[in-house]
Amino acid sequence: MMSGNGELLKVEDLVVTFNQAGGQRLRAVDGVGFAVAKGETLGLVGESGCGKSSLARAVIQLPPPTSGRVLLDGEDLTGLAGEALRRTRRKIQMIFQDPISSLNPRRRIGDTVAQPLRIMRRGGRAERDAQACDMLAAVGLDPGDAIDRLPHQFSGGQCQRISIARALILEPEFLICDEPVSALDVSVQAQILNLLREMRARYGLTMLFISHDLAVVKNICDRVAVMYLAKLCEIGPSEELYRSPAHPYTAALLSAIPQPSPERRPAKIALVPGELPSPTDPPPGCRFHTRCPHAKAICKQVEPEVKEVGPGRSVACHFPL
Amino acid sequence: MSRSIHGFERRARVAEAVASSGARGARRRKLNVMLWLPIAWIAFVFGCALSADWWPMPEPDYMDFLSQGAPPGTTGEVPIGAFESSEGLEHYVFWLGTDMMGRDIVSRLMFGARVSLTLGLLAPLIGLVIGGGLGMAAGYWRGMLEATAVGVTDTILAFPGIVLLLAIVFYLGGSLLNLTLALGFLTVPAFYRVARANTLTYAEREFVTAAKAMGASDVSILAREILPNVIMPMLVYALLIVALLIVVEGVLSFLGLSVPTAPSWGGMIAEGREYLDEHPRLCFVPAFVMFLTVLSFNLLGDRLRGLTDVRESNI
Amino acid sequence: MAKFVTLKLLRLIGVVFAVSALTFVMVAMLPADIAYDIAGQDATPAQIEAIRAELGLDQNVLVRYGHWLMSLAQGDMGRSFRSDEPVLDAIWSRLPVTIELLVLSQVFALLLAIPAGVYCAYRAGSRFDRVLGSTGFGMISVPTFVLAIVLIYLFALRLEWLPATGYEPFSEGVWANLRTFVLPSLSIALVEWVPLMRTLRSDMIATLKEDFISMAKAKGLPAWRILTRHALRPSSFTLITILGLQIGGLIGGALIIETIFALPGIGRLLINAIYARDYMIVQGCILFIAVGYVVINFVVDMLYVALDPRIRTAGAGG
Amino acid sequence: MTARQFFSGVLGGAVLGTFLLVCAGANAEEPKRGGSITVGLETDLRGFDPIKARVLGNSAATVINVIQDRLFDVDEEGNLVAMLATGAEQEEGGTSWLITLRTDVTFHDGTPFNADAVVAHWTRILSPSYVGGIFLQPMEGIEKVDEFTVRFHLDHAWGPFAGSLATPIGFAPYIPSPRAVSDDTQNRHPVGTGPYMFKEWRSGDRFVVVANPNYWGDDGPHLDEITFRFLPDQQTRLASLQSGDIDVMWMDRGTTIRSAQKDDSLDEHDTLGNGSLIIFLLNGSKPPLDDLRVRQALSHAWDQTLAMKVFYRNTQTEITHPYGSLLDCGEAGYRAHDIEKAKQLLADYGQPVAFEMIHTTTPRGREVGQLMQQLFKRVGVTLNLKPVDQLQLRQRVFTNNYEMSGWRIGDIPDQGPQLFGLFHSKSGYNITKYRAAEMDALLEQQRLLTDAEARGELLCRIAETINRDAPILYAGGRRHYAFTRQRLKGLPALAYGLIRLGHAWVTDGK
Repeated sequence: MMSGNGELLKVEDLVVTFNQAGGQRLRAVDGVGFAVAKGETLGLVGESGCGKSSLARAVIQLPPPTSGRVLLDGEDLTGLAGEALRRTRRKIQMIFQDPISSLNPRRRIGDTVAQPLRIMRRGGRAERDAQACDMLAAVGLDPGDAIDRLPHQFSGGQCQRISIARALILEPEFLICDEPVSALDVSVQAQILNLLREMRARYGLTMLFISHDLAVVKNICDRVAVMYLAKLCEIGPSEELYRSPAHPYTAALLSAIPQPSPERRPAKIALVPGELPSPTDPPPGCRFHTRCPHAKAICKQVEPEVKEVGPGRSVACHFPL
Repeated sequence: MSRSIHGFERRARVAEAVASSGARGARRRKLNVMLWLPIAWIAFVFGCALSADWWPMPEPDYMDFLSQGAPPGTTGEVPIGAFESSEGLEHYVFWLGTDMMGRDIVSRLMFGARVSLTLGLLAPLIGLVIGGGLGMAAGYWRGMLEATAVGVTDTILAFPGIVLLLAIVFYLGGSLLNLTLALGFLTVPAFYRVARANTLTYAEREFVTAAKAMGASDVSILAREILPNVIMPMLVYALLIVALLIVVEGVLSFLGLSVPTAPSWGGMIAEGREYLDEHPRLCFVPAFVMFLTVLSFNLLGDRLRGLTDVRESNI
Repeated sequence: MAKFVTLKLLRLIGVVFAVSALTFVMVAMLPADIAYDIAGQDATPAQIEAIRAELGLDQNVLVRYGHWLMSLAQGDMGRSFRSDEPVLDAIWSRLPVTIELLVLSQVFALLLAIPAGVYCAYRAGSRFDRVLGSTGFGMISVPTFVLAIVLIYLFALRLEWLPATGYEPFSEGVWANLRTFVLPSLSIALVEWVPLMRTLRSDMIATLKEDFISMAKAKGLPAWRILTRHALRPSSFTLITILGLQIGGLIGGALIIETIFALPGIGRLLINAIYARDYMIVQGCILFIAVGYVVINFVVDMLYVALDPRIRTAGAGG
Repeated sequence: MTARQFFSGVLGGAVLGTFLLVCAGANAEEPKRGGSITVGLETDLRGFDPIKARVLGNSAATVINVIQDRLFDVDEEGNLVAMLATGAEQEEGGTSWLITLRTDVTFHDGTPFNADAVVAHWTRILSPSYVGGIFLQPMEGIEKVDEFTVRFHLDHAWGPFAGSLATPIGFAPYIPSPRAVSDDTQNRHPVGTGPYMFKEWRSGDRFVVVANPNYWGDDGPHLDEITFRFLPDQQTRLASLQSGDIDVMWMDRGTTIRSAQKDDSLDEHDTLGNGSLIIFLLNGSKPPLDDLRVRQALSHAWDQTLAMKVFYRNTQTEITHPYGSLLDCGEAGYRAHDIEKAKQLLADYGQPVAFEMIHTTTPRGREVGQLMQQLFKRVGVTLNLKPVDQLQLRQRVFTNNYEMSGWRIGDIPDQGPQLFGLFHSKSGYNITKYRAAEMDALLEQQRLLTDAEARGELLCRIAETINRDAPILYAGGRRHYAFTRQRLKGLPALAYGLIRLGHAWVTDGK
């Protein structure tokens, strides 16, 4: 695992559980740890339902994780409450998947964007409006036109720009993007990704970028982490991971991406057909063994440890590729 | 009492089922008339209730013993205005006649509007504030609070409201305040459910998570994020409850349990019922006024719901 | 699923329990007690005290509630303080009246709602549909007790076709029995049919857009046959749930109709018992009403679950 | 005059066995046998065991009257008529009475009627557990003399004694089967010696009796079956009568009486009774009503003539005393409606007068309250109305927690005991809290006086004292009304408001 100076966010042994009807407990995130360096963008990839979003929300303490630590600039967020938590919240912001759902349908766009300022009690109304206008302009909207309108008068892409404006108005250090483009058309996706890249450069952002799609993550992320059934399988620098995945699951995900040049295509991995196991009752041993084409006897009994296989590169597999 | 106390919850669920129906497309042409007519009638009733004191007419409880059960248009000699202050008797036309005790029906209808409107408007307000607040809290925080609230509202709903009303009227006396409080209490479960259901849908929305991520407090989220979205359906629902409560007041008067000191429409219907055979108008005039008022509130609620629905669906 | 049902049932039992406790306390708090009823107008304070002691009314409310629960557990609902009639007998003798009123009113409502709903759906947007829609809206705004008075005025006083009030049991003949129920049931039905009609209409409109209806049309089946055979059944699910809800709400609500039409049903038994502070009868009636309400709601909930299994996994909501 | 006959009858006639048997009055038609009728009653019944049911209302009296017999009956003129007794003899200056009984009577359940049955019943009646005992205070006990003779013991010679054995509107005179009483079934399955036998009681709905084939009397039963139906609303009862669903009903609302009178298919029966359907209690222990001038002013402000018109549409008569047809006391110093006098008295009092009246939540109660409020307003008195339910009203009256309230004076054969209860300062039933030595003396005297004329005079003086001191206001007397369908015959006068169906028959019978 990567460690050292300049790391902004460090997540240690994070566990998130939910109570379900009937008294069952669902472990949505099960002992995940990683770190994100200042200025770096970490991609978090996995099938839907693997616990990515739960992980992201645990990082911003919504709700706080069941156990484990989340360190931001060395400060443990999980121990914070009340005013202290509120203060540190300013430093982490989040963008959501559904651009419509993430805007209050009954609030003017101007107020929506200025909302974080109001919550942090920064400046007067006029001042906040001015800042909101600047921010709207920064994300490529016409502030004069947008400020007094309601969300339903905007397209999905525009809504996502508004969300980004709202998230960045407090000048956070860390931005979590939870599937920010998956609800958008492909053409719009590129625009938003470009905007995010631009914003990262302008504000010097550190980002956690969540997606179920490795292709989207590739271009924007410095490093990528892959999750399967509440656990991390593999983490490593983007280039390296895409070139030679160490975990069979990563390989399987990669093989599903259509590639422009056939010679760069990694070894084709065919998943064992079968249902995705239920997170409430995960399989023993390696969680992936039910679908892994390389599964051996040991995989069914012993859970693989996270091993460092290269600089900044770790994998949890008995038989890495 | 068929569509009364227990009607709240039922109506809520029935309304939900019916809301999707409605020949709205066909009716939209009539929208304006059907919106303004009820508003006009409600405004008229309001005006009557507010100005009842200032009209040149006998007090609602003044009995002209020479004109008992007089037909509409009869002229009588009555003191105009408060009895003590007036010097003598004046000629006065009983435009809608008098009841069997010689009291002017117009005057009684106008003063009766006060009871109906006060009860009809204030009681839902209580339900709206308490039930709405509770429902929002339960829908937002869930957990034990919600479980408890569901238990309590289920109990209230399974409890025949008439028993509570009787208990209150017997125990505290049937004053306007007591009745308003009691009926307000009975509307709490209905508002609770509407508020909770609406809150549930919004509490899961990402703008709420976003607000949390910005460090907004729970109270501020409830007030600034959820309330603006929940309040419109609640207000529309409240209009339906207003209509219902005007009926409930009528039922209570009918059972002799409403406000004793003031004339009320229900009371007039009940009194008139005894003379149904001879003087049907004694019963049917107040009944018609009550019907128009209930219809107006229903229409208004229905139209407003139509309007808010349109707004939602465009998003 | 079994666990879900059990939990739900347990909660409902809790509700019934809470309602009965609440009633006991509330009725005990009412000013004056049954001793004043029993003793009549010519009693002395000493006699009233004696009656109170004899009936155990001088005991603490909680003690009395405890006694009531104990005997209830043994299947004994007590006896009326007033007439010495066993509470269960009193309720059993009134129950058929209330049930007949509820059933007949819903039958009338359905008789109105189904043809109207089907036809309005078939000719959606037509003049007939619009007129019926407005009429329905008007009728739902008529208070039931006013409607009852109007019906009495028209059919009993003016036309003299039907009795204004009273009740004839089945033993007096089916027609005699039905005659006494026509006006009371209509008073309820003429209001209750509206939501039924509207629901059926909107469901039918949706069903009529389905492919199998087009198929049937293509086969050249006559319209009435398509409507009744093919479209009605799939459209009637919501109708049934709404029907259940209406009956559930009416159980405690038939009271005013029973009062106006002098029907010896549960509602009137209850209100007379409250006026007389006949606690045992009040407790018994409320228990029945609460159980009836809860059971019908349970059935409706189960119907929903049967339709939509997702509800099963939804949290504490109800 | 009738009162005199009544009293002289009791006193003079040592043996009453030869009294005329009044049946269907002067009806020339011969009664027919068979058929059935339906009777509309106002309220459901409570039961027929005097200890358990405690109070016999008008409805229950109508029913018990055909099932159980009394020792004596009273006819329209107030004469005692022998029923289960054959004679009554006064002993020891009126402090005991010897009653001889019929020997040929059995109860419906086969139990023989004899002295044991009478003693068993009256012992229960005179025990403290019977509520109605308050008006029977001078009675000490009863003993069996032989198989068909009993002796009542009294504290002192007591005028109303014989009437107490005969009154048809209380539980005491109706003799139940001792077996049914000891089996504890009497309450819900009454057994008597009357012309009709219990068949079925469906609570809240109906009560059915059938002819007693072994009835001891000559006249009746003529009908096969009588169904009593409980129809609480008077108007709907009238509608049922007009439509032929019921054959007879009792009524007291002016409106219904007037509409029934307009219906040619109905026969009217009305009888003047005594007492007062509505009186108003003015609580003498609560200011400002403790002041004589205020009470007098209120009685002048009150307008009985108007009340007659508004409440009863003149179907009732104004009264100046509670004796109705029993006694003629003339005006008895009654304070008629006079606004000027009322204002004068209030001016004397010199303070603003405001107080509260409790009334029932029924239409009648509200009407009464509102009229009273209006009339008082016209003399400058503020009356606050407080509607309460029937029981609460009783509770507040009995616990002296009221200022003014509606009440009633029952129609009974002798008003003496009732007035004693209401106005004697030491009476447990003194709900008016009226206390006057003069009244106490008059009331005690009348109790001991058995001479009819002297007693009548004394009762009139009591009425005058009531009118002078105004502890109560009258809202009319008590005329009883019943309407029947024309097929129903054989109904005697409605003495004490009771519809007596023991001898009734229908024209479409055999």
